[in-house]
Amino acid sequence: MTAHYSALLIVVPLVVAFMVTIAGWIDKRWCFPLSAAALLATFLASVGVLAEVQQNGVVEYFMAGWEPPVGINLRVDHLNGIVLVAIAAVALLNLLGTRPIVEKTYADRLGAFYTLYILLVTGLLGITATGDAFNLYVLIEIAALTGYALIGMGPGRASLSSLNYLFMGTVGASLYLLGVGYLYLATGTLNMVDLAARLPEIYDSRLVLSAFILCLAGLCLKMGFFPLHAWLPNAYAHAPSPVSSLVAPLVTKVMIYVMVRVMLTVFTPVFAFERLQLGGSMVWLAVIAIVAGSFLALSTRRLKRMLTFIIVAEVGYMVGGFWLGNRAGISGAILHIVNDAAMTFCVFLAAAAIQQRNEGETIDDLQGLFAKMPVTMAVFVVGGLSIIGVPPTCGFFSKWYLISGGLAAGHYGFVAALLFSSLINLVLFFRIFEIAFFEPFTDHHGGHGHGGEGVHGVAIEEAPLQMLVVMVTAAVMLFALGLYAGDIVEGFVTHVIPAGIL
Amino acid sequence: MEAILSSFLTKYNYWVFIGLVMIGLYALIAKRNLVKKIIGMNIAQTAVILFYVSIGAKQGSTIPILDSSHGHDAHHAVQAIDYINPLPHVLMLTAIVVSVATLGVALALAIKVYQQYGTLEEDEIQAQIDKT
Amino acid sequence: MRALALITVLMVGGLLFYGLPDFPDWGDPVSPASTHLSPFYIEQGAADTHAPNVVTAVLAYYRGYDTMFEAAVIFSAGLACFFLLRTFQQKSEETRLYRHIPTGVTLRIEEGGKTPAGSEEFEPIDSHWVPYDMIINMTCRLIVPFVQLFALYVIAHGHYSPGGGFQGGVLFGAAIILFAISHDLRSVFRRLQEKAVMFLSAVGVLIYAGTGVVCLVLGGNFLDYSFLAGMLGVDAVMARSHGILIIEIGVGLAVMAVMVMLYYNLSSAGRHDEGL
Amino acid sequence: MEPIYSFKPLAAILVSLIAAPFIFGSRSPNVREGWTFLAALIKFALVGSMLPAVLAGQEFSYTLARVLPGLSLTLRVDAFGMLFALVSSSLWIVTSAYSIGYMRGLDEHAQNRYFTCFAISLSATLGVAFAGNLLTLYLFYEMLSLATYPLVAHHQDREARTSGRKYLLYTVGASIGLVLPAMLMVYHLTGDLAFAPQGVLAGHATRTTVAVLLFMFVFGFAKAAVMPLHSWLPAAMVAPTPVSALLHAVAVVKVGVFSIFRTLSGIFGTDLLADLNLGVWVTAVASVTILTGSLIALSQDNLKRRLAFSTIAQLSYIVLGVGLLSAKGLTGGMIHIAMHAFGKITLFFCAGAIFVATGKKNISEMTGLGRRMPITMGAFFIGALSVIGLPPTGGFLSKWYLALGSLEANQWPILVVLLTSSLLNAFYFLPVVYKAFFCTEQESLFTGPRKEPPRWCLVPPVITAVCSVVLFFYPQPFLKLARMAAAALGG
Repeated sequence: MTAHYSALLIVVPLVVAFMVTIAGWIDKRWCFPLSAAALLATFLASVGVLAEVQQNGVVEYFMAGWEPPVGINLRVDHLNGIVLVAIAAVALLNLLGTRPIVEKTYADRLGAFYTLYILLVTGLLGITATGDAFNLYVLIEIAALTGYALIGMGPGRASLSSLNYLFMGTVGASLYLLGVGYLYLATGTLNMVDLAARLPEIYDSRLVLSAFILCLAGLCLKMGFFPLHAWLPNAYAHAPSPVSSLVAPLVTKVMIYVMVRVMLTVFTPVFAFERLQLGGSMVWLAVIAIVAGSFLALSTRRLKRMLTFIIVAEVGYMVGGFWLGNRAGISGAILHIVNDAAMTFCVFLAAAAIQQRNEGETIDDLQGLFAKMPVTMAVFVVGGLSIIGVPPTCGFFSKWYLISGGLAAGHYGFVAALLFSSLINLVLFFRIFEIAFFEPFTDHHGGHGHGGEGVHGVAIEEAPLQMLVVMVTAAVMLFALGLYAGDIVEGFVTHVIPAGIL
Repeated sequence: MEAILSSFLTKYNYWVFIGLVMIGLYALIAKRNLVKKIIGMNIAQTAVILFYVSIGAKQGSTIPILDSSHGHDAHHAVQAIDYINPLPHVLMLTAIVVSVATLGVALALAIKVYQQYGTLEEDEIQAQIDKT
Repeated sequence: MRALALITVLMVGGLLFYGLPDFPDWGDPVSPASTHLSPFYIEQGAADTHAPNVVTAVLAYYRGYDTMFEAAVIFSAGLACFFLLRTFQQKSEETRLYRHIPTGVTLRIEEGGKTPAGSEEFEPIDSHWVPYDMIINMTCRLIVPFVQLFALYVIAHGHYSPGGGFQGGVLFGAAIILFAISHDLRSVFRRLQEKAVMFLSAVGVLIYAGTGVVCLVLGGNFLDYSFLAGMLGVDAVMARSHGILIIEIGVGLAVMAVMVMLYYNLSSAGRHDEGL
Repeated sequence: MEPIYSFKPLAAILVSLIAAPFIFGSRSPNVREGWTFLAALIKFALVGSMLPAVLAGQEFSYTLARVLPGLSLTLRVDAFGMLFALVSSSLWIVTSAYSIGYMRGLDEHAQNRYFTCFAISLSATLGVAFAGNLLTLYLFYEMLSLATYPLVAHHQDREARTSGRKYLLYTVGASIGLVLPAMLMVYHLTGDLAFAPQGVLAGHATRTTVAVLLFMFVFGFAKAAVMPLHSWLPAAMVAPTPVSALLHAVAVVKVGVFSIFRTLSGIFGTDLLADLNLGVWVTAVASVTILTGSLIALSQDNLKRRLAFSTIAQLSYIVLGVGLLSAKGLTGGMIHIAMHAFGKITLFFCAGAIFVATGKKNISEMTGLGRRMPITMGAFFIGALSVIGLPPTGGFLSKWYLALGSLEANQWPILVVLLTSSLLNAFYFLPVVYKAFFCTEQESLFTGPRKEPPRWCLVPPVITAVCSVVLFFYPQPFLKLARMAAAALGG
């Protein structure tokens, strides 16, 4: 069975998704255990694949037994190996953690919710594992469609935001599809490796250049790269909490992975970095994205909205890091895909727990939350510190690589933008901590009212235990990812970067 | 001029597809009515389908369903040149399904928006949002 | 907004036109697309699968993985519509409307009024005016079985002629929708419940994915139908042919069910009353 | 000599970190303080147990995790780190005792949080002391900033919030904005961040680059309160006095100067700085801070604020020590960490004790206080002597060495700065003592019998005051450690 791990990690959730639908009509109690079992199996399979990749290098799986370019293949190397594990882990944890909210909110359509949830995860896993450019498109659409549905079920403006997301997402996917079509027109193949082999002869063709730009534009739209981010904050901020803690960490990150994959595997660095010399301008765009994202985050007082703008900035980190085109920058971008997934998950899950407890959604509603929900807030603090980039949380180490990449490339604008955004994040998060910690504040010295035991002054109203356990796990992961950053980079990321890149 | 003209004559399918993409995109962005936007989106998607199907065309070939029907008498070899490229058709079957699915979800969301705001005009929806 | 739209459109159009000079001519038989991969499919397809329709062979076999997700996409769309729109709340009982079936007269009963006796002759309706036209009604009743039959033919004959699960499924679904349009949703519900539709859609895709899993269990790669040979008692090529048929049936089921589900939810905005 | 690979440094750091959740979860004050004392004593014992080996020239090291290729989180105990660790861990015990008196005396709120953050801060301080490379140092440095933030903002009123913000903005802002890029630049240039006796930067960078990096580090470690990044320190005085005492006289600010010291000696190397003639710039910056700080201190009426500005000035002595680049100067700078710590903590303890006993914060309200609280004011006097640098207190030794260092480096202006500053110190401290003791009955604002503060508040300053005197006669092991460290740096 080990040979089939890479297929299983997609097939198992897919098959179970349909079973969950059926279970939803027979007995709703089966939906959650089935889903959890499927995602657990997926997670184990992804770890298995990663272990195999680590041992034997690239793992290939030929669907229907046909080798590419005739058939579709799954191709897992070190790059998507770690992304797969990250997706599976976040999806599983989120499923476990948000169960109390989901069962309360979607009691009447539990089967549909979990089916869509698993299909979304399947789509993301499939995007990551596939070696076929067109198959990628189909899976992008799976992930997107289920995402629109899940986001559209949120309160307030969710349906409108989701519809706008649908428009933008469809345009992005269509642009990507056009790009693939141009490539197919030019080469006659759809397999990534085969494309890479057939492209160099026709690098000078206008077809290849337009295909490149179409793919890049489509992916930038899908990942919410400034200024194509307009759909992102609304969609993620208005999404129901259990969904936003799934899509916010994963969807944009997977799209960035796709960009890295397409640039490294299909077009190869020779074309992307050397022939086009696009790097400089892309990095400057990323600088603008980072700065703009940070300012936008400062300008809002809604918690989830602020977090989504941070994602806009973080997308800038990764795109910029990748387009620096040197070893440190690309390592940083790839490392940040994983790290950002973990830390975004952490803060969004904490935000979900907070919003579930108190109805408000602006940061001013968080008064006194440290006393009310100490564990949740502790997790939120860890996530925040990681986003700020305080060692030894993982956010620091990817930032480290990104900045050294910027220094190595002599791109001081990018370095400055990263530092600037760290400082803004510091302000953003401590603004929240301050409110949650100190308000309602009293103008007294000595605090005679509290009788010395402030901690027990307010009744603790924590999130459900299940959520807490998951949140704490996520927070611990942030430290683990940080402390093992060196091993992750040496063990996986360095194998991804072609030898030609210094 | 002549070059453009000959380009048009030899590649008019592609010209049409680009035109359709542009029309669809324009509607998607400029129109303020959600259903019109959805229609624009669909036009753009259909244009992509036209593009792919055009790739598959081969002059002097027929549809890719083999003549020697029941396949058993394989003694007369199949000539690839006789049949058009099946792959784009396969891909477009997928793309058609995707566009139908997207359309379905888009309509469902539009209905939800209509239930919520009582209108499908973006300006009016925006006015309602600003009011609250 | 218009200016932005124009700029975007021109940029995209310009980009698309930029590549145009390097396009091969339309219908060029020696373009890369026609020479690299497609000859293999055309020359090998029938020999590998016993399906002279190369599109079917590629769709359901060589690129069957894509097609499986295609089915999953359509399934998600149906489910998404259900998820987004379906409302389970009971309608308020203030005013009720009934139609006298033999005459088509509509009864309006205010709050507290009594339900008409002899419910065989009355049926509950949802809006004041319900189109009810005997000619359309009967015509559609007559057409529907033929459409369904044709749909089955399209599914089954996908190996030999244009057709297959998607096309057949859509036709079958269209037949049901036609019935729903000519009558009303309630009459369809009596014949095909929402629950059944959901089951069918899930089962359809499950047949597809399950076939793949069976191949996997039997020692092959996912969706490699040739490993079904032992189970079906035929040779590898024939097994592929059968495999394609099985998954076409699955796809047909799923597409049919999803089409109906989309109609159910979109036409009644999720309330599952009479619909349009 | 190969360092001894030992778990002890990590254990010493972890002790208080492990104790933190227990302290936070304690249901009664006694249990909480029991944990605090236990952690403090174990910590001190662990540090102390490494002392003999370090005095014998050994080093301890421990590698936690390899976080980046070629770069790990490494702990390393050498003479200088030992010196700092010894000072902070020993003073934590005293401060813990004092905290109990102060916090209970004022019936403060959220004491669990207070003691927890205190414990975490101490972990971070030791982490900085034992850091084997710049990355590790940076890690603990940030940890310290974050752990002390709730302490600074302890009172949760508007003033505390503003100060807390200022504190964070200065310390974390500067470290992210200046230290982080500088550190990355060093890594980029050399591929190494380990503290080496003669630095790692030599031969890797031009003079301009070195100069820019130097200033990024000196100002980036804003905890050292080198002007103009000093104003967080007086603001942070809104914190409860034990916090000001331990953190803003010992741990936090000393971490700042320690970091500068370490970076300048371990990353740049004294030779490099001497060759490029950059030491003089450091001394210049330090001198300006010394003189300005002292002058501002003169004008402050709030006792704690006066102490804060005095601290700002005194910290720059240490920076000055490294800027002199001579063995004597380095030694002087290092032992000043210890001497100033004992002196200044005594002063803060006394200020707190006065506040607890009388509620007075301003110097103008303290006339005649010596009669009411002779022991407290006596301790204050000794502390003041030490900070001024007069015998028979430890402060004299460090100033002596600094003066010798400036002579050794042929920097006469520095000597002048030192003397002027001492004079200014005397001007702002001695009148306080004088007015407290020697005033007429009419002038005295306090009548009634002697009334010392509670015992928990009284004993700690007496102990530290006695220590200050003892250190003059018997400055070991600090002097020995400082000499060893200076010799290792080969200045």
